[in-house]
Amino acid sequence: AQDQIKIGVSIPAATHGFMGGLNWHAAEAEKRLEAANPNIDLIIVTADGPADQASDLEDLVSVHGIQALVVLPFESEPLTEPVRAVKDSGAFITVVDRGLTDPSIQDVYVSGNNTEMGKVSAEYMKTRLGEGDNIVILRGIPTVLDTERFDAFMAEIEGSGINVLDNKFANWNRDDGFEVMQDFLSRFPDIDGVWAQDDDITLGVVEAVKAAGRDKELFIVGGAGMKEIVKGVMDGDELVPVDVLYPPAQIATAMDVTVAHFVSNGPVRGSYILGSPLITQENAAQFYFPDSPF
Amino acid sequence: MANAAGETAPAILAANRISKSFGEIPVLFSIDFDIHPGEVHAIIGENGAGKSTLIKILSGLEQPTSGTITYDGQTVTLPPNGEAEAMGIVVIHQELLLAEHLTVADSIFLGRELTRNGFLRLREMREQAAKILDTLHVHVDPDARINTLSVADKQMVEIAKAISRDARVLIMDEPTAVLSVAETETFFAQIRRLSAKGVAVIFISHKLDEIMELADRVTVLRDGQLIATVGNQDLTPDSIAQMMVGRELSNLYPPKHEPDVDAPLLLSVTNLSAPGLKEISFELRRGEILGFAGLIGSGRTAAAEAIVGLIHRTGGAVELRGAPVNFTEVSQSVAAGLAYMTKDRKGKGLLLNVGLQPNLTLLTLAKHMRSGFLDGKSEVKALDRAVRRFDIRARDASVRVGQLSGGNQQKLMLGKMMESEPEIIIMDEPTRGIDVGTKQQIYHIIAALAAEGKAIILISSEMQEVIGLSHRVLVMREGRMAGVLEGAEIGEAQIMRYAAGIKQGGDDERISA
Amino acid sequence: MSVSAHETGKPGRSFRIDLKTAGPLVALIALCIIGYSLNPAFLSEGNIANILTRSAFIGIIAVGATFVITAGGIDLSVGSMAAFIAGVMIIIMNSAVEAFGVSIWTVLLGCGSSLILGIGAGFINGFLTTKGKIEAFIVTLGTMGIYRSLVTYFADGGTLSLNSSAREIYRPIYYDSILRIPIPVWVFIAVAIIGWVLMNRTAFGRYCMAIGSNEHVARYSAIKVDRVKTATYILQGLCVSLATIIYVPRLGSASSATGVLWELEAIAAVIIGGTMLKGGFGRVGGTVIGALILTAIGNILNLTEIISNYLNGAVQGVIIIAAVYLQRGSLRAGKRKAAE
Amino acid sequence: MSVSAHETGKPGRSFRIDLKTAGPLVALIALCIIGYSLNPAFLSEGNIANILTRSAFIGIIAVGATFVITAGGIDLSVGSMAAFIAGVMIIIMNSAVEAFGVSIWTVLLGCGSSLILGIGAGFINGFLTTKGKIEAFIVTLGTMGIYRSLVTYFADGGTLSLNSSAREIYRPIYYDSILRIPIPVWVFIAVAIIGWVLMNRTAFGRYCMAIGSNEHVARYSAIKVDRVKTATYILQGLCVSLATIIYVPRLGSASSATGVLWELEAIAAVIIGGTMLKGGFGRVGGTVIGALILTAIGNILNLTEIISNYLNGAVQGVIIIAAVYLQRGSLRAGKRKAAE
Ligand SMILES: Nc1ncnc2c1ncn2[C@@H]1O[C@H](COP(=O)(O)OP(=O)(O)OP(=O)(O)O)[C@@H](O)[C@H]1O
Ligand SMILES: Nc1ncnc2c1ncn2[C@@H]1O[C@H](COP(=O)(O)OP(=O)(O)OP(=O)(O)O)[C@@H](O)[C@H]1O
Ligand SMILES: [Mg+2]
Ligand SMILES: [Mg+2]
Repeated sequence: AQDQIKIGVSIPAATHGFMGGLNWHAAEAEKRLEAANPNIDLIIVTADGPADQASDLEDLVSVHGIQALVVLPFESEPLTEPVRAVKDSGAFITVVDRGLTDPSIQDVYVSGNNTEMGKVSAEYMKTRLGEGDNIVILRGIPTVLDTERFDAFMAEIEGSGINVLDNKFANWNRDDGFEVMQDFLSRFPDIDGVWAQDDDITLGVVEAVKAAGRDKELFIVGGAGMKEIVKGVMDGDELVPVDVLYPPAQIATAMDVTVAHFVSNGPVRGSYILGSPLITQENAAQFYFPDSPF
Repeated sequence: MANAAGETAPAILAANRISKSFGEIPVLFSIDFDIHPGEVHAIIGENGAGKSTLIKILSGLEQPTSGTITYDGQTVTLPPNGEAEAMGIVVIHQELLLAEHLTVADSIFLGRELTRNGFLRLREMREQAAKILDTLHVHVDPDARINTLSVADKQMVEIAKAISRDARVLIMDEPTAVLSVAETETFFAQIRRLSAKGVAVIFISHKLDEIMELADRVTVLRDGQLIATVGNQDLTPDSIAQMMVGRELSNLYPPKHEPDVDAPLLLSVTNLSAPGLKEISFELRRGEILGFAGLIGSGRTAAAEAIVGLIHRTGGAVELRGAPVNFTEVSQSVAAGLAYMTKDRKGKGLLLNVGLQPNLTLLTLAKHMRSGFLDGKSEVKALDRAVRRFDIRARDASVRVGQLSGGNQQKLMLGKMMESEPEIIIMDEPTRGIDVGTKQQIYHIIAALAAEGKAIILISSEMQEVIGLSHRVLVMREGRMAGVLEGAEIGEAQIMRYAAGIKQGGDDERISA
Repeated sequence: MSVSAHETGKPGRSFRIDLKTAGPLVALIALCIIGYSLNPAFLSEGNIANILTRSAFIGIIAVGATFVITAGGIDLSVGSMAAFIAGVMIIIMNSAVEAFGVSIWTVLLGCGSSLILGIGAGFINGFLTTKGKIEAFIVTLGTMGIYRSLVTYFADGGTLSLNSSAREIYRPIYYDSILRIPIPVWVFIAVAIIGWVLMNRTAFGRYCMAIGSNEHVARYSAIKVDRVKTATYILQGLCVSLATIIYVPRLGSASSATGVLWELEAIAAVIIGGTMLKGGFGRVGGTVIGALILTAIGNILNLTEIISNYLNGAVQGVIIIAAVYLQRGSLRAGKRKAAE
Repeated sequence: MSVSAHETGKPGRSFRIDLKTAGPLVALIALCIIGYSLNPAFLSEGNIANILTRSAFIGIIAVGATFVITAGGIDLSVGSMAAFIAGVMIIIMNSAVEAFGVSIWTVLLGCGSSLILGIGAGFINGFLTTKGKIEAFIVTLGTMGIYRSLVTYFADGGTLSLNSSAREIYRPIYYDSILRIPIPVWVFIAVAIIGWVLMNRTAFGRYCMAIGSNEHVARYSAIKVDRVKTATYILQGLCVSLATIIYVPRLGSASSATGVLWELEAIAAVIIGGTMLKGGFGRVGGTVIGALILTAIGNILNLTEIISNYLNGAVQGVIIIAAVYLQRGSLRAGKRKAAE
């Protein structure tokens, strides 16, 4: 094993559902890829914040001497320089989900599409609602990707006559989703639709709406593709009729591509944008992973 | 009392050849001690002689290094942490041991609350507490929090706590150090009542007249050695003092040098009012010692604290060397040459968990700076000076101040205040817990300071001390001035009459000089 | 001058108790007025029920924290502990469903294991603090990390969800009401009353105050200091487990995001309520109001649009500081009045 | 019998200082051995430089926290304060670049404003605590929310990034070395030495200890208690601002995620180092080692794959508790030795 190829995988820690799913897919991919390629060693490290992640990157280089890096940056700007430093050590760089400020650093880019996600959600809203209907929005944590989703959604909804009553941060958290939705319900007597943006939030919203007995008057659009929600969509749930994919499995794709760079013949370069299709009752089955924790 | 039966009745509690060392440092050497039911047995000795250590061993708080304890004729190992109280051994410690946030009633019943079905019988505890306080003539609210009480009141609460417990042996370590004559009297009455009921009382005090008055037997310790145990009838204050100190004590009080009549006025206070204090007026000249007498809670401390800016003044004026001042922080008064030494050495005077040196120099660190940094050598020198001047005794250089004997803490505090070289000195109970030998030294120091031209306010509950040192005595009562005594008027009877409110100071007796 | 026993009887004292909690109460009332003026829906029955129910979690935990803090300790692990207990409860109930099918016993089993876990976790904190002689801050910072990680591990980084049929049986514990008052609120009321009685009417409460005020004094008063301190952590664990029991049916799940920062909220509730962080002095009544204040602030921010979402935290911070300032102010005024 | 001054002099004292820091040092050495055995690269020059550089942030902040805690206070706002200062620094530098172009002055302007902000923020905490008489926990919990929210607001929910040409000039402050030691480490060393001198060789340090161990005694000893306490918060602010000055060139940006939980880490470093949370006793040397221990733990977890990532927090928790236990143990042994 003297020509062991070490590939570092740096991702945020599993602090909420989506990241939990992403962590799970990463761990699964590691097992699968290491079993299939004995000369490949994947090293997954998780970070609690941008600074922490920068430290992880340093460690991957200084103690593990990685030849390639798969990184899902906590935040784009702060991690651009640290990733560049890894690049400068000669490593092959795959960036996942959140693009760096300087795209020339990356060899491969694998990503969901936040803008598209916001847009697709808004498009669905428009199919169900019209002039004078009211919606509320529960956002994630104030970060760039949340802002991208939100801005795209608002741009798409613009001019449709649908009123956005208010938006609040629910921190990609079920409990916050529950509480914020409760408060929306006490505040607004007429709500026709809810954009929850993330499936963890969606679960909280669903409970709040059911508890208030208002599940017949509105519907909820979530996001990401959590298995419980996808299952509901598949079963024809009326409260959450659709979901918008933002696949946590993208990390596995990125790892596949990176390993392929070393084990396949041809060089691997370029962008893999996974898109954010609308999950409906018809196509739900293909997005359902019952074994995933997410 | 015990004297009749005591000699023959078996000892209830006895120490047999007890020795004690802290680490390598021996503190007690093979001490024999016993106490009979109904007897009052006093322990006396210089500061650091080992009195407190002995009673800690007799109550289980410390274990002896060698030797045995007999209780009721049985050799026992006393349980630690005050659990001996369940066996009937109750202690009042030299250092006040009350939890500051509890109420008076809670403190009195701490550790043996009255309960019914697991719930506290609050009313009953409060009523009992009030009753006990009443028998001691203590005027504190059972619901008051300890941290709002004055030191003397805290001491009375400790006493109330101790006498309310079902004691067979009651051990008291300098309970009267901050009490004035009247409080001491009511307290002694309770002690006599208890010992008449057969309670054995062990009593430590540096006030020899109290010993003469109360004790049946006296044990004298010196440097951790047992010097003698003698019956009351064989004692005179002089002989006790000699046994304690190991030398003859003459002239406890130095001769008074009256200040010059035209000595400049240093401090003048007019109609000073503050919480607990109403319209105090007096003047203080260079070279003068002004005594403050009164019962506990009469506002002497409040007066001092209002002058130096520790409590907020609500009215009146203070002039220092002719210029009006209104201090709001101690640093200002210290800078102006006016220093106040608190009587609450544990709560306000000393940092118990650090060593001697940082405590000594805390008030005057500026003196020990060299180009902005602390000069350790200069601090060491200061400690050296203070140790010599005030005869501070610690067995080990590294002890924390909390481990010093009570009297030595007091001396350290004196040294700390004197470090600031004040021109006007307010001393609150300066000899609290100090042995006679050192007391004599301190009295001479005070007199010498006055002779040097400093002005001194001496707040003391020890009437003899006030009488023996002061040029004038201001007597307070219930926050007001009851009267001012001068020259030949200064005497116990006069002071008591003012302090107890039998006589009111008329306008003609207002301070004139 | 002299205080007779009768003068110091009931009326005087209960007056002072009122004064003590008056501070936080004033702050709460001020908040309610602000809330109502921003949005009248604030005082609707539904919203009040929401606030009360939500504050139940933090409130119950904070009642436990009042004891820990009064006795001079601190417990940073409560939020993680809640997540951990919730996770294990769910795992146990799910396996029980698989093995024996669903019945009311499933839920009882879950609740039982929650109580055992809570008591055990509290004991561990207490034991390490007292016998290990490690600072409570470090011990509970450590266990905080341990519990949070364990729940992430059990959930495989994701979410542990309660079997849906078990949830059906369990659900009413959060969502149902008795006499129009939601069950979590009843539990909160019960915990608060028991806590108040424990603190003010039993020797245990006195011991906590004595230990927090001066450990030496407590020790010299023959109080078993280590045992009482451990008991406060166990009580805290018990409170966390009760809070978890009513939390789980709400969303039927636990993940690594469960209970994040609850420790800060609980401690804040305790201190807003007038208990001192250094110990020695605890007010359960104040803690309850502190928890309500915190929940009300969050609720008010959701009920209005005038503040940029980004500034929620700032507003929250300002209100917390102001509320405590107000409380100190009114307390000082109260004291002055009492002195007159 | 009576204490001679010489016995209490220098040698005894410096001996005691060695013993005091020995505890944390033992824990650190144990960690290093574990790290090396897991992966020899742990002791490579590059890795050691990384650990030292990283620990500089928390370490510098923790030195400030040592003073606050020694004087009996607490500051929860440091992490948010760092984010806030970083954000404002970046805004100021970016506008300066727009207005005047890039030069070394841009960076100096940024650093200057960082210092002013740090001092100001510290002053606010100190003022509210002393003059407002609000518990430090509440004040700094409040300002923590306020700063965090302000930086989110300034960044519009996203990230504030330093102009890239300004960054080019600023970058060396984090990445360059002098005499093979990275600049942040030099700053850390300087702060640690100054902190140690302040604590142990100036009146200020003495006053902090006095206030933390008994505020009454301090007041009666002519110490300006409020002023000294405020000064500790200002010092803390200054340390945060220094840490931020070396942090900004590292990532060149600030967002709401900057500095999250640094307060816990800083306090943990202080307490691991042997300072008491209740105040009265501070060890700057210990704090430095505490910060190194925390960083080393994080680094070691990255060295090996034997532990599931999900369990990182648990391992961290166990090591922290064990480290402090070890320290207490060796300290106790040390004391016994000294007593003999
Ligand atoms: N815990 C301790 N550790 C070390 N030394 C101690 C400790 N407790 C007491 N000592 C020392 O033992 C000696 C005797 O102290 P003790 O308190 O018994 O004196 P004392 O006779 O009560 O004096 P005083 O009249 O001043 O109260 C003193 O030198 C004191 O420093
Ligand atoms: N009514 C009051 N309100 C507020 N503080 C008071 C009041 N009465 C007394 N105090 C405070 O109590 C403390 C001590 O009280 P005081 O001055 O009455 O004691 P004293 O006359 O020296 O007698 P002793 O100290 O022997 O009890 C002082 O700090 C004083 O400020
Ligand atoms: Mg691997
Ligand atoms: Mg003594």
